[in-house]
Amino acid sequence: MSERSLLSPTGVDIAFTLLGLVAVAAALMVVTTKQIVHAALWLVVSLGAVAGCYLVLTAEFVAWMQVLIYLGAVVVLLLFGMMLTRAPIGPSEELTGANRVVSLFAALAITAVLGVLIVDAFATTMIDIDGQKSTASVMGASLFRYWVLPFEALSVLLLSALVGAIALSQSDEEA
Amino acid sequence: MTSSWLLPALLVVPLLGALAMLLAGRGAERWATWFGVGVQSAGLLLTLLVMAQFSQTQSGSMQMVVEHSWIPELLVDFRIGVDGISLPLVVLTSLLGWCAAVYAVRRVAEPGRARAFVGLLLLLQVGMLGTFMALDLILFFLFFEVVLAPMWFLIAFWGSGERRRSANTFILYTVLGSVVMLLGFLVVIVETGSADMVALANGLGAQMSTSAQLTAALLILGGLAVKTPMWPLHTWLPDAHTAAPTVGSVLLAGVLLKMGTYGMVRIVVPTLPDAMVSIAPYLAAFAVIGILYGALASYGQDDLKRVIAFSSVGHMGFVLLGISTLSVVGINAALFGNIAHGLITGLLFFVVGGIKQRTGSTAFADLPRSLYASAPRLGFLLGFAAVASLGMPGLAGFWGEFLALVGAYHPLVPERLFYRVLLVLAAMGMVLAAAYFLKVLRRVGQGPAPETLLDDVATDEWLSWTPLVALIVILGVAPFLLLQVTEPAVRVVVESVAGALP
Amino acid sequence: MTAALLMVLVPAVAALLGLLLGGMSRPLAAAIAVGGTASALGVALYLALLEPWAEPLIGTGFGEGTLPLGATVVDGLASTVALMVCFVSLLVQIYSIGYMREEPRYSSYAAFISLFTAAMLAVVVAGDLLLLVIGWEVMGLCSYLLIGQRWEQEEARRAAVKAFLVTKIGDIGFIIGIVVLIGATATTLLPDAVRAAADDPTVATVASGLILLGVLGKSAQFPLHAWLPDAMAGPSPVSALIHAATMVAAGVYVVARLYPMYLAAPAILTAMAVIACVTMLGAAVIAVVQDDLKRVLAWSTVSQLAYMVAALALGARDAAIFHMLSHAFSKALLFLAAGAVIHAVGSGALRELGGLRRSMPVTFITMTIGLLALVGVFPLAGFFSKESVLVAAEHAAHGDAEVASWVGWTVLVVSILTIAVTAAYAQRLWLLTWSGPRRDSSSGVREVPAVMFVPLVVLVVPAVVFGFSALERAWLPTWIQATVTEPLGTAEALRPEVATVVLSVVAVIVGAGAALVFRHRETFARGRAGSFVAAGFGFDAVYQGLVVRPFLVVVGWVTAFDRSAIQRSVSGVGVGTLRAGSLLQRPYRGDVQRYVSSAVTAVVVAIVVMLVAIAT
Amino acid sequence: MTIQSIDLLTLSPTLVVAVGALLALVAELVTGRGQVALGVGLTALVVATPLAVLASGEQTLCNGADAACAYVVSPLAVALQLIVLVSTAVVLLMASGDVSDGTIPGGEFVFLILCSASGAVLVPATTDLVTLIVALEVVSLPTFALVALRRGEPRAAEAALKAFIFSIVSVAVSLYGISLLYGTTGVVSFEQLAAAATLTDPTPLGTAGLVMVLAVIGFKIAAVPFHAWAPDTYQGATAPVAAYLSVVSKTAGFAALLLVTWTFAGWSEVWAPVVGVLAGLTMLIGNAVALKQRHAVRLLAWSSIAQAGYILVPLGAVTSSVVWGPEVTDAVIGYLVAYAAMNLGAFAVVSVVARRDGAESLADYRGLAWRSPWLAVSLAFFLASLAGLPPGLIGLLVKVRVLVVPVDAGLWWLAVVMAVATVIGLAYYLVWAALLFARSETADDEGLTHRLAVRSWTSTVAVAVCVALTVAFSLAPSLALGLVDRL
Amino acid sequence: MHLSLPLLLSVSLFGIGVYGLLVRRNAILILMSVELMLNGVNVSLVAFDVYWADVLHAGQSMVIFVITIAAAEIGLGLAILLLLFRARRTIAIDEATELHEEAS
Repeated sequence: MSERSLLSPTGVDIAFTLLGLVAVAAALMVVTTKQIVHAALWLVVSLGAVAGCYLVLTAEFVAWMQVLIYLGAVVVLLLFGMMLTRAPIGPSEELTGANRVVSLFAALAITAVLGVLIVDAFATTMIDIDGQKSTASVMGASLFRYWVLPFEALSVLLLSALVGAIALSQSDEEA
Repeated sequence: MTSSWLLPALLVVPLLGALAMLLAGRGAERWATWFGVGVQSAGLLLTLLVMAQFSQTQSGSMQMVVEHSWIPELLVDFRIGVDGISLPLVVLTSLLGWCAAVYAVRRVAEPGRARAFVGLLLLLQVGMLGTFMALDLILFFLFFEVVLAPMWFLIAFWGSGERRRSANTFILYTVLGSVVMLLGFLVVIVETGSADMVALANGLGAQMSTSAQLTAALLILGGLAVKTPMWPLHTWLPDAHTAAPTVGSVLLAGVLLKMGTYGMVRIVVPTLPDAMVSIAPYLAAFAVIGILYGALASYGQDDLKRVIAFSSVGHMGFVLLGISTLSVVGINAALFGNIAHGLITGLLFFVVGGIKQRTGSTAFADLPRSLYASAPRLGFLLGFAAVASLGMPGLAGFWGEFLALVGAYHPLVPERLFYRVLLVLAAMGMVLAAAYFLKVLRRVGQGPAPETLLDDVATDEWLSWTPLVALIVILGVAPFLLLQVTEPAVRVVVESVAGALP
Repeated sequence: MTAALLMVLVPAVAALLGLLLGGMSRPLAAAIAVGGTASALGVALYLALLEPWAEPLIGTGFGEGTLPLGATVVDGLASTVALMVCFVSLLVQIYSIGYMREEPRYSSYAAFISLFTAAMLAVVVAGDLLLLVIGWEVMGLCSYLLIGQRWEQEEARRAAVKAFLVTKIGDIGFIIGIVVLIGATATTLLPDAVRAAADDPTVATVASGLILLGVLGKSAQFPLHAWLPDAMAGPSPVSALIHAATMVAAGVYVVARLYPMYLAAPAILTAMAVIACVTMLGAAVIAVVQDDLKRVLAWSTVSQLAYMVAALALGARDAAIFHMLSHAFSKALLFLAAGAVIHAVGSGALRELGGLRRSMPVTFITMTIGLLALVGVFPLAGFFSKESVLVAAEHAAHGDAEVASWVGWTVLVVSILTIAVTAAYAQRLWLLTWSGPRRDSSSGVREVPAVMFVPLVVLVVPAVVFGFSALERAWLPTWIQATVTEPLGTAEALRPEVATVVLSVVAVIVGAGAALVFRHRETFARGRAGSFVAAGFGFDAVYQGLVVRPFLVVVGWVTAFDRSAIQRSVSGVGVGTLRAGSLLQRPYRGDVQRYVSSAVTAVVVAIVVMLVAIAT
Repeated sequence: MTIQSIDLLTLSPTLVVAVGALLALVAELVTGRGQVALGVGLTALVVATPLAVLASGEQTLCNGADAACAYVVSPLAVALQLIVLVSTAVVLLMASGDVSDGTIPGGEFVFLILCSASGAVLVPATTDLVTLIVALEVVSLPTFALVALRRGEPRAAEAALKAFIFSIVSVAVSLYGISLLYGTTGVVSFEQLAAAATLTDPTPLGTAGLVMVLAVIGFKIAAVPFHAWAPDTYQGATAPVAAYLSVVSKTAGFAALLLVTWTFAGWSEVWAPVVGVLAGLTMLIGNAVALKQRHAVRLLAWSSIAQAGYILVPLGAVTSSVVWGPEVTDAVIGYLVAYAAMNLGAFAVVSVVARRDGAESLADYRGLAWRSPWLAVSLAFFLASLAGLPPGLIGLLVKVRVLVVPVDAGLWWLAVVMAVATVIGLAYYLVWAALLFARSETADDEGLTHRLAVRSWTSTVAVAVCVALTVAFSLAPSLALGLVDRL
Repeated sequence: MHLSLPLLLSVSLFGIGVYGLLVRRNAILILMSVELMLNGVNVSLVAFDVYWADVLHAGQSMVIFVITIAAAEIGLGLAILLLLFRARRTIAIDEATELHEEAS
């Protein structure tokens, strides 16, 4: 792959950049919208765009996992959460807290620092996309050849989260 | 063959006694104090055996050494032994412990907690004896710390006046000192790779670089100076003494202060000779300031116990001066001064405790006058102890101070003229000491004829105090009895310093 | 255990027994005290029989390895003075039995006197510098205890403390002197130390100068003399023994004992001479205007001691010792007689005395002889001893002594003047006490009991006879001249010379005459009590201002500094930590978002700092 | 395609604990009594302990020739696993009282604790960053549920929420750090990362990644910037859960720190200063704020923050002269073992007194010595050990062992800060000890004594075990200081 | 394709998540912000995995694990939030401050 500066993008670059911009815009809306339900919906858009990015990056299995679990389970859970905690439908003012300036400064600082580091480290490096296919079978093979231990550990994690959630939701009356 | 079970026995007996007191049920309240006397008497007996077996000719070398490894990771071996320097202090501790136990038989402040009181005294005894016997740096530090908790409890729960605040100042100040000392020890251990005091003393310590020696010496001296106490690190002493119960003050002044100076002679002088040679003049200067400051401050005090506390600052100033001369005469004087101060101030605090018990207070404002008439024997003992404490030749107090002056005339360090100026200033301290003690005798002992008579010295008080009075006179008239024991050991210490002299 | 040490220990043991058992009954206490002193006198006599002047008895001490203590030396000088000390102590103990009949705490009084005797004997026979220091300081302690015997009275308490502290100031010089001596000559044995010091002039000057400080304190010479007149608050027998015969003379004895060192330091000798002259004349003049019987005698003692110091300054050690012995007997006699008068009349103020000649005949006769001996009338002891001093002054004036001739001339002139003034106050004392109209207060006065006037009579004998013993064939010169530190030369007798005799007789006549002339002046009896002179030329005010007040100011500073500065710094640290604790505690108000924001910021800061650190 | 060869014996400690959790849950469902679940849990832990010791030096889940195994049990790891297992057992003993009187549902409690414990056992044996993060997550997730599982205490939810949010933020930051490290080196396994770190100098990105990885570790051991949650969470939770958080979850954090610092020993000039500064801040802030505490559990929380500072000191003192090795790890493990015994003991007594007398603030402990002398004496003994004052000998010895490392490295400021911190620390332990023995003014001594009867025997056993451990360590300190060489 | 493109995306997602975390008062929105941060991490991991063409697919496996962890956390997080809501009728973070330091 010839070294090409950032400015002469190929088709892949253009697609990725578009999807990326969509994801970032949606994310911005998530953290700034006045309406709590809109935030959830913007989250769906953002995660979808990220899934698209994975596809561009040939991480096919991960993309589907993202769509299935994040969009399917996590966001739905969040919506349920909003319903159960009787979140107001219309715009409600007091969603953003008081120390806005400090938080902005902290967020910008961490983004700026990491951004500078990344650009400085990988400004000219390219990814060789064609020739790589991380399909479900490839990922399945590597998962069960190299990553069995974390996989098993996760099963314990999920089970404990399950039991914990159930125990907590039992109201105080019954034993 | 010096039997080597004696020294561990000397530590284990009070330890078991303390545990017994901890585990004893409420029924033990009645015989707790008698049990204390029994354990301390056993300790005294063992000490006499140790003295019998101790060969005076080789008092320079460690005897009855017991040694087996305890914590290899910290280079800590349970190594204890006795030589000319530590034997007198061990004997002093056993004796004062016994006198304290006898005195406490019927005079425990809180009747309900006799078991705890005796248990703490015995734990204190273990800590004190252990400190004087330890031959391993960290072991010395551990025993040095074992003493703190019991003394804190004694002051906080059996004391008087603002006992809680004084107890806290005491323990926090001393712990800070001992932690600083620990840093010094660690520097030595890290530099030389060994924690064995005997090996460090004859040569291993001297191999350290001068800068490392200086840091270690300053840290260790800083920690020990808090305990001595050296001016200006002395502020905890008056509060601790005023608040402590009688027995607490006796052991605090009689033995705890000696750990500081003993540490200097046993650890700092032989192990860090180069540093000691450069620090000695400053130590001497602080010592003499302490002498004058202690005397002047005690003249201005309004409480009998505070007067004695500041007098201790003065006396320990002389001991420090003796050490700072780094000469055989000087260090001998320091060790003699240690023992003498222990006996005399111990007796003084006992007598003041007796006065407090009879009159209810030690503040000059409300102490009745003319004790000579209201309780003649107690008055005589107060007079005797005061005279001994102001350094009257013929009594033990004088030799520590006089020989320190002789030592200061010929210090081993080059700054000879500076030491002679200090010698004159220190001698002036003697007249100031006379001034404040005579003021005490005039205020407490003399005065218009008293209306009411106080009950005079009781039998258990006589029993507890006579050994001290006898020893003060014996050591006063025949100082060579003690000096012959310490001389060879001091000579060994001084030889290891002499190598570092320019 | 040499005989000398035995002589020291016997009274010491008697003191201990007296304290332990004396409380039971007065007779027992008296028996122990008198018995102890008597046996000490016996041992002293035994020592004298061994002719110590021919060959001195050296006793080695204990603890030879580290600190040798208890070495003793008995030579001619020591045994003579020891005899004098035991003799006078015995008489005082006997006298005190009567004198202290009504006083409380007799047993401790008698015990302390025995302890004092032991201490004095320790100084006399001290063969090593340490025993010397022990004796020297214990004497000071006994003087403090005995002056404070009647501590119910305020002035007794103040006098006792003043005595101890003033002498202690001198003793500091003494101790430093001993330290220098031991340090320089690396031995604690007195004879060797003195011989070594004599060879090195700087050490000799420094050591003798410092030791002189202690001597000035104990022998109440200017400027450390202020304590002796106040010491009269103590019982009279105490004044007789300690403040007339023994302790105050110990200073002179010590200088005599270390004499070769002093001879090697002419500067110190000159200083001694000057101090002696000032004290001699000053004290005599003050004595004339005193209004109390014992205070006159006290100032007289200060003046007479100056004679001895002057003799020492002029290189005449034998004359000084001779005068010390004769003065001991006569002044002891005078104090005991004064004690008898006070015991009988009830007060020592000269205003209340007068016309007691008929009611107290024995005291009258003995006191008159004492006064005559004090003034130095022929044939009494005072005459010969004072003459020997004047002769020494005359020789020094002709320039054949170690000091400059002008020193000799000044001493001679001042001595003559003092003889005149002494005669004046002796005459005044005699007139006011014995002659003149009988006061009403002294109506019922009767003679003191036998136990008190017998010692007076006994003391008259040496006051009269002792003078002749110094002449040609007599024993005294050979005795006191033989000391360990000096080779035994030919002991030339202490003969008076015609010129000095004439001068002194004229001075006596002039002084006594002046007193007779002014006897009817009303101030004669009362004396200018409150006046500047009577108060010792205002020296007390100076002492108070220069020493006591600054000391109290410094004490105030130190106590304030200790209570405030250091105390606050310690508790300050404690309070500071607590305040830091509450400061650090404030941010934790429970809002988890604020916690997280500080955590994230901390991470960012850490990253930036480490990036910079890695870059450099 | 070869499946990784699994040697069950080496994996057994983690498996036994996990299975034990399940069995406990089932047992409670079947018998309906919480105590049975506790029994099952305890047996699982007791069985796992010898297995852990047996597995020392083994490794499993290796794949293929280059034998890069996923689960490696070094002696260091075994020591940490032992601490986790024994401490969890003691926590279960402590909790029996709360379970029997209904404040905590028995079955779920034991299940969650054992799940977390199995994660904690797994952490020291991991060999790559991925498994490490997952294991840490397995340890901390159940604890939020445990904190919230406190009937009758509305503030428990708030406590759990605070811990939860702190955890997910720090995990997110650490994950990002891991991604950066993966990005710069292309590998995640510790061996390969270590090789990369020794070869190359620290790159800017690598530095940032490493610092961010320390975030989750900071949260687990409650070191300074990530400590704010601890006091509130401990106060909100029940005493046994707080004990579990302060000991087992902190041990897991230190296991992760040891692994990360071993891996990046080559880049020690990056993490050593950060850890050193954090140690200093943690000690000073922990001790200073603890001075002001009036609530018993909050004081213990701040005290455990301060103690974490002491344990960080040896790692903070790693320099060119003092390299990552036994001298540093023995100090950390030694202090951790002693800290576990002392801290659990203190929490055990506090849990008994809290449940029996409803004692919340320190004032309620006034005169405890008169009501129950044995509890008071053992609490005083634990406080003395935490302060490093004899008779609490082991507390002092481990502090000495920790102090040796900065002195050897010549890091004077760290040694002095620790010395000062110990003295400040002594102050508040003393205040509490004084209260225990003070004469209680309030006349209602009798009121409290009758409730004494309710005490359950298992919590006494918990206190007794802790006392026995601390005394054993005091008498034979090389049990703690030399634990790793023994395994 | 340039590696820095996905990395920039991941950094911005991460930054926005941090901002949302620190500024939003509603707990659920905070959870959402954390999801964004985790997605930022996932993008970065995938990018590096593809860049290094890692045989072990460490990056992508890790992403799968992260997604699972996120799911578990959201589940438990909501359970805690509901518990809090039941107790205090509000899930605003800055009102959940009952546990705090009393200035004594």
